[in-house]
Amino acid sequence: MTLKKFVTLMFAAALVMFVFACGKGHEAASKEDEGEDDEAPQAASAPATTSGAPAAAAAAVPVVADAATITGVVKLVGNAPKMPTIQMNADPYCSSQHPNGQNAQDEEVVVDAAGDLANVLVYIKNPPPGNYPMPSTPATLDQKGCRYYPHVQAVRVDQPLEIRNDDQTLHNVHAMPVVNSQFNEGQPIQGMVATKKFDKVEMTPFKVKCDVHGWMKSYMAVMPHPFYAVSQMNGTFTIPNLPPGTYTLVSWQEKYGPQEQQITVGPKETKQVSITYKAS
Amino acid sequence: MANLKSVQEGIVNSQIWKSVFRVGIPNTNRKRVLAVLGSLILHLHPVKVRRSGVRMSYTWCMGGTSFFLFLVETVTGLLLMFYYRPTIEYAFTDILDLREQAPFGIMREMHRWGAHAMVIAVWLHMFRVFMTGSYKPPREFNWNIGVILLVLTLLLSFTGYLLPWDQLAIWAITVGSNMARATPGAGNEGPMSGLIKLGDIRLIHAGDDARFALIGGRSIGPSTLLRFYVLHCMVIPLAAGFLMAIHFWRVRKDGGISGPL
Amino acid sequence: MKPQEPIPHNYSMAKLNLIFAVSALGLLFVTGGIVLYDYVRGWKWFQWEFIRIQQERLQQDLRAAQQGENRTRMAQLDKQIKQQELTIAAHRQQYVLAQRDLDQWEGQHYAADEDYRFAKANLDAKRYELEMAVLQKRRDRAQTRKEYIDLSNHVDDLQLRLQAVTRDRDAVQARVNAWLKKIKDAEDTRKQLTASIDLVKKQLAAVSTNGQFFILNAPMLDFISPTFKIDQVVLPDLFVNVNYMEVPRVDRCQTCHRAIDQPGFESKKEAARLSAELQQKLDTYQIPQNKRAATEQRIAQLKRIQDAPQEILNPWRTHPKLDLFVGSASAHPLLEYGCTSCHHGMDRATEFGRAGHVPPNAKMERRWSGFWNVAKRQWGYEENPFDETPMYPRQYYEAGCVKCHANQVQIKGGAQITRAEATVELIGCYACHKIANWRFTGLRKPGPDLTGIAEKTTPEWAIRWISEPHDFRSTTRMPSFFYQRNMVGPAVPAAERAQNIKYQDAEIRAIVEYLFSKSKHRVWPAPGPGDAARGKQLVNTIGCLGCHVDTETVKGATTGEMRLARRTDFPLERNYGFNLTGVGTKTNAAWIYNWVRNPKAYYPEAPMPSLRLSDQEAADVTAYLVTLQKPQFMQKPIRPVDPEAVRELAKGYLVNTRTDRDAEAKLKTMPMHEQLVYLGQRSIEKYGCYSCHNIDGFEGLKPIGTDLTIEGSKALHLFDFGFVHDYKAEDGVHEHVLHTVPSWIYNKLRSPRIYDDLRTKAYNDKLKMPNFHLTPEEARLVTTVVLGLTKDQIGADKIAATDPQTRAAQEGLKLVSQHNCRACHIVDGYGRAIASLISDTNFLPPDLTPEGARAQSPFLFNFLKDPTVMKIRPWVSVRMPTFQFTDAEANTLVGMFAAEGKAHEFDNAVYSMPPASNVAVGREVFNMLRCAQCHATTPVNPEAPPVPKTASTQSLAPNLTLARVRLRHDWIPDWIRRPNEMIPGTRMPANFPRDPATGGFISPLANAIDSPQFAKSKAALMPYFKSEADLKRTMADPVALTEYLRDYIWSIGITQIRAAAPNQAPAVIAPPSMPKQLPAMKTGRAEQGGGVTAGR
Amino acid sequence: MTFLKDFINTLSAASTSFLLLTSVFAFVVFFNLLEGKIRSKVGAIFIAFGTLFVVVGFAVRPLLYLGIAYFVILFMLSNLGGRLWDKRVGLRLLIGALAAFGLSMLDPNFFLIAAKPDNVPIGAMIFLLGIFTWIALRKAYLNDRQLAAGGIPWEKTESDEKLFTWPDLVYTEMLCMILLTIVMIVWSIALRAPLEEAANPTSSPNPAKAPWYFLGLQEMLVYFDPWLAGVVLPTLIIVGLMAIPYIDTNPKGNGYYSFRERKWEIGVFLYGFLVLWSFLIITGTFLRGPNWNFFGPFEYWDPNKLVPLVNVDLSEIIWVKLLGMPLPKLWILRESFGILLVLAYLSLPPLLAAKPFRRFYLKMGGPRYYVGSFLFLFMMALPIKMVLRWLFNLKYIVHIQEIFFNI
Repeated sequence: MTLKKFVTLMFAAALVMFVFACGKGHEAASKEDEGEDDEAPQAASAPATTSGAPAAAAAAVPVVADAATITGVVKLVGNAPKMPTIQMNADPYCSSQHPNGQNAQDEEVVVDAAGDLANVLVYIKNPPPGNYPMPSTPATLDQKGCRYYPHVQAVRVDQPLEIRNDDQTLHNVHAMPVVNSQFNEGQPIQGMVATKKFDKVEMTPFKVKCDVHGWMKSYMAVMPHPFYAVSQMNGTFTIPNLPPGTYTLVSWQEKYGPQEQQITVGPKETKQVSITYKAS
Repeated sequence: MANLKSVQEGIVNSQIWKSVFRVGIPNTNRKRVLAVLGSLILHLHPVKVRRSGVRMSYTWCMGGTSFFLFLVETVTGLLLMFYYRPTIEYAFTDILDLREQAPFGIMREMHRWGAHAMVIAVWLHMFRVFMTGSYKPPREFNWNIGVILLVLTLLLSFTGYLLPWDQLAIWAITVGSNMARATPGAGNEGPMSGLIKLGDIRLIHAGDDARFALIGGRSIGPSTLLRFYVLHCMVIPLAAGFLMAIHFWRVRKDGGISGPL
Repeated sequence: MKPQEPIPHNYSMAKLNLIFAVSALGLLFVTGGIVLYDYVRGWKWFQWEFIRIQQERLQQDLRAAQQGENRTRMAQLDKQIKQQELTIAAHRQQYVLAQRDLDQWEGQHYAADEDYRFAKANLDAKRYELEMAVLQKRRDRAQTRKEYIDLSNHVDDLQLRLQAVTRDRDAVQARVNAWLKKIKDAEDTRKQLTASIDLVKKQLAAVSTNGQFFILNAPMLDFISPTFKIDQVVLPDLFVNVNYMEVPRVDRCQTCHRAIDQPGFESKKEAARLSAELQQKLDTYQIPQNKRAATEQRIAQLKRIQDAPQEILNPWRTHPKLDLFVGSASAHPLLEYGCTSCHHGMDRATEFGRAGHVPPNAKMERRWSGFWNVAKRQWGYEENPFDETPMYPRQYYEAGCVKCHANQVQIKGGAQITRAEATVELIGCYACHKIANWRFTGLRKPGPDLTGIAEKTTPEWAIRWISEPHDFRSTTRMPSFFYQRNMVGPAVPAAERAQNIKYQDAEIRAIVEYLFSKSKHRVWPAPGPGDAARGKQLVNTIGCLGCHVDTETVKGATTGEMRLARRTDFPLERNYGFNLTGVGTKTNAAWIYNWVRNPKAYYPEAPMPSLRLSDQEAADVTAYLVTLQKPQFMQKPIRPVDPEAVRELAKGYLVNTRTDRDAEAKLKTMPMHEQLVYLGQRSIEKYGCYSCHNIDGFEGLKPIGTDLTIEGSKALHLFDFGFVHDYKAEDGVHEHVLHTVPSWIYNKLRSPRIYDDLRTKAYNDKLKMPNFHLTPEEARLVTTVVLGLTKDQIGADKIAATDPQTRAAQEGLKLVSQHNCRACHIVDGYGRAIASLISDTNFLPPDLTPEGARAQSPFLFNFLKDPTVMKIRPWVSVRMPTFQFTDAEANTLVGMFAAEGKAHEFDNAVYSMPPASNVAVGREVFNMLRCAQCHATTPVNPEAPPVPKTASTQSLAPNLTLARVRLRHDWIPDWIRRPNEMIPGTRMPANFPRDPATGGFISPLANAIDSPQFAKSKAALMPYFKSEADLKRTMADPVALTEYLRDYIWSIGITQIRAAAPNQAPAVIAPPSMPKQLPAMKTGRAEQGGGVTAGR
Repeated sequence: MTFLKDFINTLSAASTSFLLLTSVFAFVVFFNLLEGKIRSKVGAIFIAFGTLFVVVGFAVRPLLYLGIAYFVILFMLSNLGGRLWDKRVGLRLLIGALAAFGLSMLDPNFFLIAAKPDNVPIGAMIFLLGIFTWIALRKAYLNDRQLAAGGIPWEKTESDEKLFTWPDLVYTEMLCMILLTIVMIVWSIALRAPLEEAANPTSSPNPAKAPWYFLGLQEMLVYFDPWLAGVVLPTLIIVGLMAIPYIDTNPKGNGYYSFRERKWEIGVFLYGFLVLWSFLIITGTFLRGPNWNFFGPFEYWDPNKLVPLVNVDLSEIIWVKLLGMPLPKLWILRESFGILLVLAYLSLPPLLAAKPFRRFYLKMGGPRYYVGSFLFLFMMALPIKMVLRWLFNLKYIVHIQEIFFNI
């Protein structure tokens, strides 16, 4: 009976393997097993990669010696869309903060006369592995005059984020991340501060809104590394001490969405990149 | 070497040894005779046998085989009785356990194959006996006992067939026992039995006919199982054993293992 | 042995000796063979292998425990241990001294004790002597007395001495004990320090394979106490059926599946999933404080598994759903439920092949059943034709739930089976196939009522529709009866095919003829002028699209281009109503108009509720729907019916009851129309249309399909597999037919006529089950349900959902699924199909998961019966329809909500008036937290509150004056504390955020109360508190605050709403006189390509 | 190859019947043949049967081929002559048979049936019967030659020379036991005892077969009612076996193999034992599939296979077919022909005793003659009924449903 023979063989085999205490037996098992459980191979391979990462992490500590820098400016070509002035009279306090609607423009597209595009998040998608120092200061999100400051920003994983209400009205901070867990907290009291953390990487920015004031929006990304920047009013940005190498540079704008480009930086090089969005 | 020999001598001549193996190594004809006469088992045989009686090509050794298989069945059967309960909720699962985890579960295999082999052996024995015309006088009577033994062998196997209580068993027995239903005058579907009436009450019906008597019910059921179990383990073996004794006895009396007279 | 007297031998002794030698050896070997046969069992190898794996794992744990980030901890641990050792040593010296001292004292004590006891003995003897002396008046009695007294004094002395000695002895003893204790304590602390590692080491020792291990498991010795042994669970109330005998199950699966119930042997994939889940639970405070530590350890373990060098493979894996099954803490502990009670299979088997393992698909089967190739055979898999209950293949695992959970609509943790049963209900299998269990009885007919078909549509449409419903609507549930593969398929010979087509044409025409001839012809009022644009707007906003799909093409997932939609492209609930595309082609304005106004007017069981459209709205909607045309469908040519075919078929039925000649005669008397009607009636019988539709003349007939109540236990040989092995299904997917029950059912569903392929059958004997065009996914689900419908016996206490609470809930949930509430609402955690169509969460219908705890039963009851009693969120455009629930139904639903919300069905807190002080405090807090910024507090008419302008989201919060009649007294504070834990993503902000450390709530007012901006409030509050401290304490106490808030809200609430209006009876429209002649075939339809050309 | 299989499949049914009919004479005749000469009488009968088949064969095509094949075999054997009993030839035949069996095992369908654990012993039995029959006939042949040469059978030559039981007999017996034990154990290790699903009286397997040694009887059930096939005939078999020593008065051939001296006894016995008993068992085991249909050895046992049930009673044949009138209501009248036929059959012995078989009658004496011949008639009833069934689809000769009396 083939079965009996087979089992006998396996048994004997196991015995031998056992006595010599080498891992062979397991391969034997896996050989038999792959038929039985066809998802085993994937299961085996998938986490292997993830588990690989931390191992490497210890090895590669960022080299600041010959670090490079990326600087650049974000431009908007074509005529910029006219941003409407937000009607804040739903909440008298808010409207009182912006007499005859000064700096109450919608911030979806912030561009100056020269076409420099602000509030654009620029970051490296595939940074070199390594555990990078955490910024000493916490990130902040300020609610002032029923607006969020800053309008776009990125924080590091587990970097504390201080959410502050400087208004004499009720705000609620309703963060709507996809990967991280949502939260929605009321801040009825002027000057009260809530501290939050995001424990997972979420590179594409998510919305933070206030349900009380429909117009209040802010965008946030959670980065595993320090190689990101948000373009200033004059459209410029800088990503310092970046180890030399080839990276994918991603830029994200609230209205026009993400753009990617490959860049290569040599040691101590200061790379000029220009990012341009087309006004549709 | 020498002292080794002496040791052997010592053992062989010791009282214990002698008391057990009364005649030493039967290397003289006298001792050979004594060896056979002195032993209960061996003295089934005559002291001397006809040469043809020893010849395989003549006897085919089928009688002996049948007897030996009977012994095998007895031993394995006893072992099986330790594990087997003849009730319909346990019968099947007990057999399962014999297969799955009972020590020496192989007994079941030996028992079953032994049964098959025994049936065949008995047939061949009869075949041989016929071909050598050994049923002729003075052996007619022994031939008849042989025939009865053949029937008993079949019955043994038949009753044993039901005990595993699986589909194979129950349906084989159903088919087998359905014939009894048609016994003329005794089975409720047999010819003439319709005519046996008291007034207009049929005396032969499914509740009292031959089949009912055989399987202890209108259909194969718990009572059949128990009935067959008892038949299989007690009644038939004893009967067979008894007849075998006579069979062997007659063989001796009718001039030893069959041969020309 | 050489005989002295040589004698003639028959066989040469030498040869015999040789044979003897050889055979003896042979016997020896085969005897060994028996032992081996007994000893070598498949399962032993698995156990052996598992021991190895365990060791591997434990080594790994040991390493983890010893090194890594707690290396430093280990270091100081060692230091502490060392230090403890020293103290022990020190103490020991002291101890030894004390002990020596003690020994001395012991000796003295012993001596003293003895002296005393002896003396006492003498004294007693002396006393007797004295008494005798006195009694017998002996002369020396005075003397004796004296002696006696002396002696007794002596005894007293001894006693005193003894006591003294004892005292000292005890003192020393105490000292010694003290030292002992010190030592012991030190040792204990040391033990604790190394506890974790010691534990692992102990476990390692337990599974080590040392000499004794080999002795215990040696052949022939392994009956004593082997470590390899068969594990079994006896399940006294879960049975295997041995014909008419229920034998308790004895599961031996663990024998090979060693780790099934012990965590730590998951596959890497599972480990990843589990650790993620647990982490998430931790983050959202779903795990009680006392369990958190354990959970963290578990997560660490799972992480280790993911990093482990080797993957753990079956059969040594842990059960992937340990929290639900076989885990000792789970709902189905191994010792009570075993394995085969859910998975099926041969419970007592101990070998792969006999245990009833089944290949999940054709690929696996090929891998398993290589006959000669041993390596292929997977521990000796052999197809076991005698195993009546083989295991469920992987994709049907959840079928096992049904037998115990048959009287549940929703099975917690059984997402698949729940969905599967919903699918069965949606597709309406129960209509043709009787399924006699609670879940599938008492459901309405899935198809629309056809007694008024003539009012609704035209014969031409009906003919085309019946011929192939999917040409008109790709997502319809109406199956295709005609022109299927066993009629016109490739396997059918050409001549027969032509004949079949003729017959089918005839049958279709006949059915239509019958339906229209029997149909009512009421004339319904026509709609007024309507605005299609507004109609479209209405349809999109008031919620029609929750149940109806209005598109028929979707973007292919893999290939970007548009393709025809399938049911599975939309959520289950959105297939509840028919697909709106082409409704204008199908029917007419009048019908639509009256239907949308009040569906029940057409027939009371109509599934569609009334949306309370005004006549104008109805007109608009009609105007829009009428524009949904499908002209190309009506272009399809209708083949003229061959009167010969009609005659033959009709005669075929006639001769069942009369002789051939009479049949002929009868036919002669029948004009074509009558023949058609007759044939139509017979055909409807044949295809069982009446099982799904109301058809005049078929009331109370038995459903046509086979009873499926115990289909899952049907023996394999009762299924007719025909001659199919693999085939191309209607949707072009290549399917395989394995010789197993699941595969049979699956393929039957995928292509119902498949088992007719290559069969030669008479026209009327061919398979009749229509083609539902089930996708592989749907087919899989339905198969799961059917497999689950078994006749297995279950012990009473194993049957689930029998307690009244759950019953109530399930009854309600059944109604929920019947009325498709999940189209708009989330009930019990899932649903709200409509969400995909509404971008802004503020405009979604409510999530009803907490409804039972939230809303008062009387309110719910009224609202369900008549939603107009209160508009809670007037800005929401989706309308809660009027279902015209009976009181019983409404009560069931209320009960369900109450049970789901774990709330009392009734509470009359609504009448309790809070104390004024509370209200006052509440008001202040209310202001401080600026609740009024969103919530209005001015009373309004609950039936028609002012509709806010939806531009400013600020005002989109319920008016709080409605709370008191609606919300539960004890729910409000809870809600204010943790809104987005109750309803994730709600707009209501958490004003009392959780403290990440403790998980408790924090009050923002705790400190803020001192800030200048609240000076006024503080002043206002003070009078209500004994002291400022008291005030502060309260302000820091979220529970108190929220309850004050509640009391305030309570105080401003209205206390009365209108009771539900009684169900309005279906609007009766004056049924006009029936038109003389049918609109059907009669009026020369023949010209239009259809029509009966001859025989009239 | 496949062609060959199909051929065998198609022929198997016919050849079964063929063997049943002719083999009785085959033994007698082969034996004569193998001495190189045909004994007039038997040979004539034999050839008559061959020709009969050829003739019938024109109706039933397979039989024709068989008839021809039969003559061919006959011719070859007659050339082979006495050499058939040569050990080497026997061995070759055995090897050939084994090889054929082994080859057939490669066929999945054949394997499915033959490798069923319960069927293995029967497979073995086929070969055992073959071998032992050959041995028996060989020894008979040798003895007969000696007798013909005026000598005595060798058993007689040895009969007076005796051996000591110890060691010769005892030793060989022990060896037999050991070897047998080995065989049993190996067999048990190699093959698991079959165990099917738990007994379930409500669902009968298809086919439902009796224990293999009763399959002969079950096969008879096809042709006779249970009361005959299941009760009367088995009883008669036992009775017949027991009666043998009393009927057979032939003093010759007592205790030694011989054929010539006991042609009839051996011929009849072999026919009964090998053909009507063993061969029917083999048929019932290997060739009877679902619904007890007949399947060729290489055919797939398809439960859907249908065989038309067009069997008719004798009464129908005569009344309806031949006389073209309805069946009489009165069963006595209806079955009159059948009953007459049966009576005629049973009254053969006395008639034959008158003239052709007078010799036997005188030799054996009345009672013996009648008992023996009746037993023989009953034995022959089976093959006769079979042939009638094959040739005329005859169901019952006498069919009296009223009292379950059907023949």
